[in-house]
Amino acid sequence: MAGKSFLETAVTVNTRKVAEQTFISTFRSPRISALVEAGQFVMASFPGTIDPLLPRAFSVCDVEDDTLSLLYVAVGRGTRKISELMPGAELILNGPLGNGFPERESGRKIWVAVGGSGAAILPILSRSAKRVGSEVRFFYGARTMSQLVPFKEATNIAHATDDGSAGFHGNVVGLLKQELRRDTPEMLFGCGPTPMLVSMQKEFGTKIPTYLSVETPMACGMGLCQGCPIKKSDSVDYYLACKDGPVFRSTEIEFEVKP
Amino acid sequence: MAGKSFLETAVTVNTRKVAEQTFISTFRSPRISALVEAGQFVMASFPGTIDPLLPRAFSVCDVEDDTLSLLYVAVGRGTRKISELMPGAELILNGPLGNGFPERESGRKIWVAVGGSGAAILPILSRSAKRVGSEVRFFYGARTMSQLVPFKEATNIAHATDDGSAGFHGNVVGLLKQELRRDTPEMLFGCGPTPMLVSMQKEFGTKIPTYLSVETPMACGMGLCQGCPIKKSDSVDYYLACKDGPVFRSTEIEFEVKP
Amino acid sequence: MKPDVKVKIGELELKNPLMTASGTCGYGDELGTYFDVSMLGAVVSKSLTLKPKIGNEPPRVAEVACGMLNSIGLANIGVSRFIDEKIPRLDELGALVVANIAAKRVEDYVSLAEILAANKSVRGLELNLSCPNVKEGGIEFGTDVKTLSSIVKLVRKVFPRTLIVKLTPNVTRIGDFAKAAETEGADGVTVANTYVGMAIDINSMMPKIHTVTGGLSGPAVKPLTMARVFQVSKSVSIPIVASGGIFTWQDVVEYMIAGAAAVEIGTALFTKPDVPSGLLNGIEAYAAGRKLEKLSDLTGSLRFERDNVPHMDRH
Amino acid sequence: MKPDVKVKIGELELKNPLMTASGTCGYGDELGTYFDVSMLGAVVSKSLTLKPKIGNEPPRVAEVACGMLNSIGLANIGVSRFIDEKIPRLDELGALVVANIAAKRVEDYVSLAEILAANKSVRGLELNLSCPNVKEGGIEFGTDVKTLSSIVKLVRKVFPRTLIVKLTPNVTRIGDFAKAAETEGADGVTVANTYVGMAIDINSMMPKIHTVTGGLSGPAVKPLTMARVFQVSKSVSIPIVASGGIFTWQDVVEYMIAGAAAVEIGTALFTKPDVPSGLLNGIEAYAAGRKLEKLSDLTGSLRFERDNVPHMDRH
Ligand SMILES: Cc1cc2nc3c(=O)[nH]c(=O)nc-3n(C[C@H](O)[C@H](O)[C@H](O)COP(=O)(O)OP(=O)(O)OC[C@H]3O[C@@H](n4cnc5c(N)ncnc54)[C@H](O)[C@@H]3O)c2cc1C
Ligand SMILES: Cc1cc2nc3c(=O)[nH]c(=O)nc-3n(C[C@H](O)[C@H](O)[C@H](O)COP(=O)(O)OP(=O)(O)OC[C@H]3O[C@@H](n4cnc5c(N)ncnc54)[C@H](O)[C@@H]3O)c2cc1C
Ligand SMILES: Cc1cc2nc3c(=O)[nH]c(=O)nc-3n(C[C@H](O)[C@H](O)[C@H](O)COP(=O)(O)O)c2cc1C
Ligand SMILES: Cc1cc2nc3c(=O)[nH]c(=O)nc-3n(C[C@H](O)[C@H](O)[C@H](O)COP(=O)(O)O)c2cc1C
Ligand code: FES
Ligand code: FES
Repeated sequence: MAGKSFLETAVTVNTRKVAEQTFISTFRSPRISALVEAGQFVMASFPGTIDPLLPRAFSVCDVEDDTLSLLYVAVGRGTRKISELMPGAELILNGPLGNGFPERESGRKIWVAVGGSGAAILPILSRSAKRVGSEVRFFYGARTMSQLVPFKEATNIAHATDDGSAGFHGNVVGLLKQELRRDTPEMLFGCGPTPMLVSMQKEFGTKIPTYLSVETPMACGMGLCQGCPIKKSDSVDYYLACKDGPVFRSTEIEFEVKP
Repeated sequence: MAGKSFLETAVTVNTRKVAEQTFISTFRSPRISALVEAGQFVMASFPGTIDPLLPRAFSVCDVEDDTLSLLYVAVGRGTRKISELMPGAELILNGPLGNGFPERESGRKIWVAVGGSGAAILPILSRSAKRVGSEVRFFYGARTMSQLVPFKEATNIAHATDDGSAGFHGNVVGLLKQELRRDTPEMLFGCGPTPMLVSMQKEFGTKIPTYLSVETPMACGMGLCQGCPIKKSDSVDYYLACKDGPVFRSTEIEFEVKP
Repeated sequence: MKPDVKVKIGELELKNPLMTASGTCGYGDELGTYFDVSMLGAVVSKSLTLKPKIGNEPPRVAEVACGMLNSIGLANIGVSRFIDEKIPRLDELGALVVANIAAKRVEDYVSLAEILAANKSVRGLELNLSCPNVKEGGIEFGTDVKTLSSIVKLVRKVFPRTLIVKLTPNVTRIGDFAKAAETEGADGVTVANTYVGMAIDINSMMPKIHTVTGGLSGPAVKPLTMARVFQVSKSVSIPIVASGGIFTWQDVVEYMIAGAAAVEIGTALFTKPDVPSGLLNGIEAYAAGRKLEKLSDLTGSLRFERDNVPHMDRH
Repeated sequence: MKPDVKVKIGELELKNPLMTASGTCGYGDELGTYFDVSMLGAVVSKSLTLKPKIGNEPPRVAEVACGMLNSIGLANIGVSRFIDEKIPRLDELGALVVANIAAKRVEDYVSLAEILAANKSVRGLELNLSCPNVKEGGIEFGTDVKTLSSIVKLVRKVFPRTLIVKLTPNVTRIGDFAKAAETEGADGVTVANTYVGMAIDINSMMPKIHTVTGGLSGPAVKPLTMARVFQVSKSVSIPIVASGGIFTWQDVVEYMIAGAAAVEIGTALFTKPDVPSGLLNGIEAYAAGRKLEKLSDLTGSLRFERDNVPHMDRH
């Protein structure tokens, strides 16, 4: 169950380009920072304009004191605009929203696969794992090396690139399959593009307790609009990705793959 | 007849706050700067957004080398947004548009009344008067002193404020009336809020050759939309403020005053 | 002095003209996280159906210029669970509840109205007629004056409290529909539901909404709904609830001047769920600045000349 | 390889699908300042009437969210001056001319069509039916199927070249109107004119447009017109010209996928009068990227399932 959320006028601290088209922006946002957990997200909107109109969903990438950061790929009107915010500029954040990854206990062995902008969850997961003392390994995939964000604080990251320019030559699921021949985690987390999640569900879903952070179009992010259905696996019904997710146990959901 | 116009991506050089809510922004805009005459205007729009959607009309305030400046009162979405442009930011300018004030010849005695954002034409008129050697006096009205822009280059400015905080106590038409008891110009120019123009037309229109720069809502500024009618005085027909104006001989037009 | 901001629709008195729009505030309780929903004139529920409905396949929402398209397909928990689970919660929060209902058969509208009439916490009913009529081959109930009349007449018989008919804007002359609702005894009309719209992803060449077309809402529709509120205000004398693109307090004032007695806030909640409290401050300050004793004096106060409006008679 | 971007409407071949929209480009010649108008598929004139018209009192235009309202009142120089002064100028510029006509009486549409038929430079005619019909008490011609049919039938008799009927979107089922135009021999339909809208200045409490309501155009209407283009494409087989909120080349592609053969650019010209040349580059690159031989293969290429569309039969 999601807890308390706030609507907060966050103030831009800085923005860094961290990879091709990819940015990390930090915002002063004391109330949300104080509560957010790994896998939860915020809805970000711009004060004083209606272009773009709807808020955008972003997983919280990291938290430090009263600031939080977002990692995003500047692909559309919203993300490009965030990347241009000057220090001091305001952004409206609604959060923390949704349910994060399951509680991690000391000593638990967790593997985390991320791809593309899904890498956003890497720093916050790494930080919380250190705190609770669980043992985490990251598997991080991208199309090519220039799209990989170099995370300095986090350790234990294995890379995969489609073109073989860094790390494993192939996608992150291929890399995971290779590693699983040697070892098995207690839990597997996934965050990235839907095809990657579909493939993780198919390959590992029934074998390892797997938790996936799903992405759907979202208009509100907080259960108001019913715009973000995700099929339940056990009945003809939907979850709401924003309220019941975005993290689901892989066995709970079905991806409706378009032909 | 309006001459050649250009659509030019101008680059912000700087923005200065010059009075209460009032700004002067300078843009590098070589093609328009090279051609613009006093009383002509540009239509300004923002690249990459549809908020606001339509271009905004601004009289050119001054020209120097390949730059031009605009003076504006930041009242709405468009003007506020211009006031926030950082040096280097782009603004799309369409111009020069419309017909400026009549040619000034050496030695001609011209009085110019401006009010509010109509003060925009003061620097460019002052500069061109110096060039052709005509003798110009300015009468500059505002509600209160803090709204008066201090123009350093231009000389010969008499002020009027509604509250008497600077110069003549009363409006600019009152000041003109007082001065007209002592002297008479060959031509009278007016640029400012419509009520001021209406009053100038009534008081001086038939006595002195008077030219008024009118303001109407404009969607295009270049004769495409027929959105900017201004009543002809001698027939049941309209001029277009953007193409046939914005400067009209006062006897040519009728103001349709709302009850 | 603070102006009186109360509004009456039928027998129902709202403490102010601000309501939430159906389908944009869940069942009203979710908003409690962001502000005290008892400050609202009313909370309007998601459209309720007799049985729970799972709704349409995704994608259900898409952004467009100054607006959004949706095709939720009436996903809702059904009228029983609403009464059992949500009403007690809304009572607890101090919200004034208006239930919005939808159906594919005339009989179902009546059954829903009966069920909700029995619950005293339901202070008003709003009929959503923008639903495909199964008997008439899928034409919306709200696009046929006769069907609208017959539903309103039947529901009116079984629901004794405030009855509001929500009109679809996708018709040639909305005034005729408002008039029909008034004639059959509705206490008010909501103007208007969403507009049929569509958007395509040019990369996949597929519609951005699973059902191909969806309903357009947001600031883009405000001028359209403004004209309809004005037109309806010339057709009926029952109160009008305006719904379409309200984001700022100025929008509320504009709708009231055009003829609205109250307003519903929809899409704006998605960006700023606490927007209603800010709007109330804004309209109170505006009314105070104008020295209005009653905010309701704004309703229909447009200064215009009848002769200027083309074919005014048709409105 | 560059794709073939030619488009045919009736006998008329356009070099590409980009046209200007009536009333947003003066008489076409003004645009010559900004780009070579001979690059356009066609230039569509301001609506011409038999006698010159001075148009409505100001204010005639107002900005709204992602759009504008206008009520120009058909201000134009009249058909004679158009032929005498503008046609020669447009010929000189190498523009392909489509004349748009409007009238308040059926007979006047016919007279206008006859006059323009006599001038070979007028390659096509577009009928603007969004005008008040004086005989029918001011109801728009375009909101009554029978009136539309009779005008198209009469004009068809006297105008032998390409005849396009511009539909008003302010009707419940636009497909019926398109079908009627096709039946009476129109070569194409333009979808759609502006939407009835309204805005109020809350300080003066007066409408922002002198005629109270005005026509909404711009990006705000794009999703609405997109749905209508799609609906009309399911009703007729003559070419559809899309008009509504086209600002980018993506918008052109989107309309073509929805079912349009050609498009008209309107409000966008006010901000960027040279926008058509940029759009042409964009759509050519898109078509090349998709390895399309003919751009026209895009028309109606939407990937959708009929069953997903609610009451598809009604379209
Ligand atoms: C729970 C959740 C967490 C997310 N976390 C991140 C993150 O940490 N970093 C990041 O870069 N992106 C993240 N996304 C995706 C992000 O919301 C979209 O990439 C972003 O909305 C694109 O915005 P835009 O304005 O740049 O693109 P635009 O193309 O302008 O967006 C237009 C519309 O499409 C929708 N949309 C477009 N792409 C997506 C997408 N992939 N998923 C959902 N909606 C989309 C948007 O909601 C918007 O309404 C997340 C999405 C969800 C649902
Ligand atoms: C020929 C001409 C020259 C002008 N020169 C200047 C100048 O040098 N400095 C300056 O500050 N202003 C000038 N104006 C007025 C200027 O165009 C408006 O003040 C400006 O558009 C307000 O823009 P906004 O976005 O801040 O206000 P908004 O209120 O957001 O504007 C909304 C809409 O209203 C219209 N509008 C609002 N106020 C006016 C107005 N007073 N006149 C015309 N349209 C209006 C705009 O065109 C816009 O479409 C001029 C107007 C014209 C016609
Ligand atoms: C996501 C969404 C769901 C909606 N669901 C309903 C509904 O169930 N019943 C209804 O009568 N209206 C529904 N509407 C329409 C709204 O109540 C409102 O009338 C419309 O969105 C216009 O207002 P707005 O522009 O403020 O959103 C819905 C609108 C949206 C955006
Ligand atoms: C200022 C203005 C004037 C217009 N005048 C006419 C007209 O005279 N005849 C006509 O058929 N359509 C007229 N239209 C409608 C446009 O041709 C076009 O169909 C409509 O604006 C939608 O396209 P857009 O959103 O690209 O502007 C006018 C539109 C505007 C904005
Ligand atoms: S995004 Fe609105 S309910 Fe999930
Ligand atoms: S502003 Fe468009 S014609 Fe003058």
